[in-house]
Amino acid sequence: MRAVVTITRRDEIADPEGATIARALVDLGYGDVGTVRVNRTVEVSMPGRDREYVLSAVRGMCEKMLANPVMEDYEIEIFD
Amino acid sequence: MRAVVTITRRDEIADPEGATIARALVDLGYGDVGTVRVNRTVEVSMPGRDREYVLSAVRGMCEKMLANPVMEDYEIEIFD
Amino acid sequence: MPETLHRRLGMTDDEFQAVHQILGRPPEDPELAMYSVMWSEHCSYKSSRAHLGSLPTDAPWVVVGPGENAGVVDIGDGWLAALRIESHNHPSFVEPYQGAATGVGGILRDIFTMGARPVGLWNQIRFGDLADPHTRYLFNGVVAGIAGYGNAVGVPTLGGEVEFDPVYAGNPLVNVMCLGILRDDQLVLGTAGPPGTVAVLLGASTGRDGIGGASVLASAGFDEDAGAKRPSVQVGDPFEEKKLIEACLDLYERRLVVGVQDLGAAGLTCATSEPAARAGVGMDLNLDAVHLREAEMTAPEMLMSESQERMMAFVAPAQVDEVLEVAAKWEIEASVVGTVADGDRLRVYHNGAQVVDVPAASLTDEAPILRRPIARPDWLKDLWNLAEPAADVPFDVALLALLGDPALGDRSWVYEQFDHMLFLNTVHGPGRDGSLIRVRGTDKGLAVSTDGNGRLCQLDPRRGAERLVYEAALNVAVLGARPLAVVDNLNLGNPEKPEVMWQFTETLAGLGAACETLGVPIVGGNVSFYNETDGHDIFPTPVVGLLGLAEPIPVRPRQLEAGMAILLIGPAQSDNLAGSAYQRVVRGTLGGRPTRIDADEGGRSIELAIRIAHVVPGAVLHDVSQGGALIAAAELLVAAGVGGQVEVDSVPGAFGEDPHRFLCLVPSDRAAEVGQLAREEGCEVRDIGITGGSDISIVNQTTVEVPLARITAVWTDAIAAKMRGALHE
Amino acid sequence: MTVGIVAFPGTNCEHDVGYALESFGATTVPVWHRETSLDGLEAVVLPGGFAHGDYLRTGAIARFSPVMAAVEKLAAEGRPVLGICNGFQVLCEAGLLPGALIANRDLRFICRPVQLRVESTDSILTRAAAVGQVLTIPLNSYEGNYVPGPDAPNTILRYCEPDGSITGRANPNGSSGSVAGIANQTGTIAGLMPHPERAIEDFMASTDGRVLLESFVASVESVGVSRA
Ligand SMILES: Nc1ncnc2c1ncn2[C@@H]1O[C@H](COP(=O)(O)OP(=O)(O)O)[C@@H](O)[C@H]1O
Ligand SMILES: [Mg+2]
Repeated sequence: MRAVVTITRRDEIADPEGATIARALVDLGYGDVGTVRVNRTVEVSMPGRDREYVLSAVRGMCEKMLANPVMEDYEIEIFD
Repeated sequence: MRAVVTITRRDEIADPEGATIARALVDLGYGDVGTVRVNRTVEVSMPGRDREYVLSAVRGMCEKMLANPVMEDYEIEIFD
Repeated sequence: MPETLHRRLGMTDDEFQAVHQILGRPPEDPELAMYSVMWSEHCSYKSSRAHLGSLPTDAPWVVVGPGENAGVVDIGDGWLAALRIESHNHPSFVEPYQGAATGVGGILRDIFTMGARPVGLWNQIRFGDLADPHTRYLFNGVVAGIAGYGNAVGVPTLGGEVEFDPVYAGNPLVNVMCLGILRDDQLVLGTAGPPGTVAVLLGASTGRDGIGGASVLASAGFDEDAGAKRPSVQVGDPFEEKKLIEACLDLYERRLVVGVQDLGAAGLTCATSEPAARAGVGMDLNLDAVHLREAEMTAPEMLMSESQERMMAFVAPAQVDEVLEVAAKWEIEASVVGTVADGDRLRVYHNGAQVVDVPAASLTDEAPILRRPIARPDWLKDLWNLAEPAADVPFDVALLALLGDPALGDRSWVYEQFDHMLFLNTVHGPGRDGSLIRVRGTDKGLAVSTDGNGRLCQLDPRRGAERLVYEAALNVAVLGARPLAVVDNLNLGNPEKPEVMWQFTETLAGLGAACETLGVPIVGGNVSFYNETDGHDIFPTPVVGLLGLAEPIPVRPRQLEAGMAILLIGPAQSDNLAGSAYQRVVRGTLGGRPTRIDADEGGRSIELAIRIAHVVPGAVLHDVSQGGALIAAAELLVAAGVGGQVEVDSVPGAFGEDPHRFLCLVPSDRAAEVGQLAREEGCEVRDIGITGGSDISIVNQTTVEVPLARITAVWTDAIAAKMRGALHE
Repeated sequence: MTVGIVAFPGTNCEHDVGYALESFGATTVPVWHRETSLDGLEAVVLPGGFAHGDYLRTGAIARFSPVMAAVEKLAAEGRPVLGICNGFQVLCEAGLLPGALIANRDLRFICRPVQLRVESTDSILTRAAAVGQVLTIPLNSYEGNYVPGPDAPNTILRYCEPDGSITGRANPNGSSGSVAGIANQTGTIAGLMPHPERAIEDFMASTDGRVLLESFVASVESVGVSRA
């Protein structure tokens, strides 16, 4: 099993990377770009474990380490 | 319209960050973690543009800037 | 089929035949893989080796000369300094961030392989025109890569050079230099030790990174099908390297290793064959013990992999356990992968079977030595006779143009991205002529200057190379340091062209002669050929890294203030503008024949600069190089935020770059004292101005005043304004 | 009185901080991140560097190193805990200080001296300084852009102009409220992005780091005295 965690920074928290990319895209000729946000995904494989197990383990990892509760939310998807 | 680009580093390219997180998760007690890969998503909003237009513009952005063709692949999804 | 395989690996039919002859049978694939990387231009120096012997490499203070991973010199009081320079040009073009980052990683390993702690990094980077978006992308990525790796690995980046010229647009140059220091009883060499010694592979796991990087990427030019040749990009991991540095230094401290070799180009192949050849022994290497990142790698892949952050330690059997404990303490992986054997054979085992059996030294010593044809370029005469425009722009216009040029203006956009203060030893970091760090526990300082000038060398590679050596020497002299040793990095075009080989041999002749007259040995270097795109070669671009020793460290020069005399010291200015920044920026030309060095005058200027730095406290010294005397003065004034008046007699007088000249700024009442010192050393001094006011006034037949604020704005924007919003990803 | 200097794999300023504190009279001992006890130490410093390569987020992995439980315990006893640069990031990740640090506004690493204004002297780091005092201290970070948590932090240092005024231009990294350093409510835990140890000797860019490190050493001494 494989979990893909998408970690998104809350809207109210600055995203310097997104802002810089947005500026650079406009410079590159994409004048109609609105906002850009950059997020990270962390893909965790847990071979030989079932869905339930992986979901709960990965939720634990997110709470403890993968996401920072001060500024981030996360979403978990599980794949075979 | 809003495009979400998922940029993934090719499998054969080293991912030291993923490897370090994997070791840290094992240290944290998740001994059954296999590999970890870290990727990025870039969310680009182009207000008032249609699906076709956004798809082709964002494809151009990926080729030119968002993804690095020598080490990354990308996938584009379009949302309303 | 082997015949087609060897060509795919970049080997000629002759080379394949030579391997066949050495082995007395056709090589197996893994064997061919090993020869292809070790006999590549990058690893074997086959085009250059026949010529390198002419360089002066000896001096009483040289402990290790060229041939080892780094040069080592004695700096007294029981301390040694190790230095080395390398290029990472092609990888940085393919992927600027990772290319530059892994260049830094590689040069660091060359230094801590010698037993030294790396204490400083320098970089010399050259790109096309910043108006071009792709150039901005490359420049931004390279600087970010150097910063990303150097800062995180915890070694300060203390200086460097940056140049822009369209000739580098398709082939940027990224050179990196590293300095390390060590106690004299801690020197470690890249030797395998006696039979029975155990080979322990330390650090990152081995993946399919950069397979054939040395043979294919670093030893051929770029053309349209470059994409097809691109091996996978190597990704640097400064965190792994940081742990590896600490682990290795810990191993040396405990005296647990017989020898050490880093894994750079040609990976495991190089790290087994070279130490075995140096020790005159054989080696058994067991690939099944190598810790891998990717499953099911083939033997050729493992032997050629250029995965980063790996080291091979050679350890006496009784000490292997302790070595593994030290590795565990620093949280790095370690595998026992081989044993030094009697005889001279390098044998490799994979999946339990022997897959390689070759004489170890044949990989390193029997590489072909080519004597490529040499011819002076026909176009040179035309360049020397180039007609210059008759009319020149006003001095103030030229001044602003030059100070607004990205190669001459404020480069803090570059160096503020580098940690240049770590270790608390940086007396002079980037932003001055050279860098100077203190050696704690002594009163010594180590100064480094790195200098290159492709345009000068395009016009006359021999004179250009000589000039670089003397310029670097004067750069450390103005910090109060005496030249001690040189490393060089020769970046050139395609050596299959006789003109490029001529540029190469002329460059060597110039380097050798200048180091000879200066009495400074060359303790290491690197040759990077095939810097060409679509058949166009770059300018011959040798880069010199010069180490100097200051003893004691002079007191820090005072802040520039109003009322200081501006003295120009050194030989009178000729009317030569060949290869100058003035030609490039103001006239848009490149032509003429550069002024030669004058070893006597050069030596006197160096002696005088050292003396003033030590005996005239508060004197501000700055050598005259790119842009000439007026620019040198303006740089000091702008950086200090103080105006001044500068007299110039002519355009070459203001902007000419003739060698051996430097500025000395002292309170007016001490100018006579400097004059006296200059007379004693036999140097000329001219009083060309005075500091003060809020303008820079250029005094010729008439006086033009340019507000300092205006100059400062132009200078500050030289790079920063062009790079606003640039991205490295 | 002994100060522990914590090093994680990837930390690189531990020797610099040790050297600096010793020059102000402290005794320091290195503490490797695998240690589980800080018994016998009056205080700890988490120095700068790139703990665990700064992978995932700065400080995110370091925060789970075995030593951190002991650091939390020491902090709970009111003993001085100082985080410099990467150490500040670790303290935020660990929840010992509020907020988080993200990438600089211009997405570039910044290594240069900056001006700081002292906002409060109620902390282990600023007790010997004066409110309003302007200090020149080198910054050295890629992720120095402070993001507050739900509550306003107890700010002790802010980026400022040479004359002490707080402006956008003087804010090098986009930090919310120009925050350069903060403390917990009682002032016993402090963190800052700039490096005071890089401004202590005459050949350095400035010597203004002294007042901060002297404050810290004095704070450690007073803990020693009150425990004696
Ligand atoms: N790529 C770079 N990395 C670090 N520092 C640099 C770089 N390029 C230029 N600098 C710094 O900018 C200053 C000016 O460089 P330069 O004009 O080439 O010096 P000089 O002409 O005296 O040899 C030097 O202190 C140099 O170290
Ligand atoms: Mg100079």
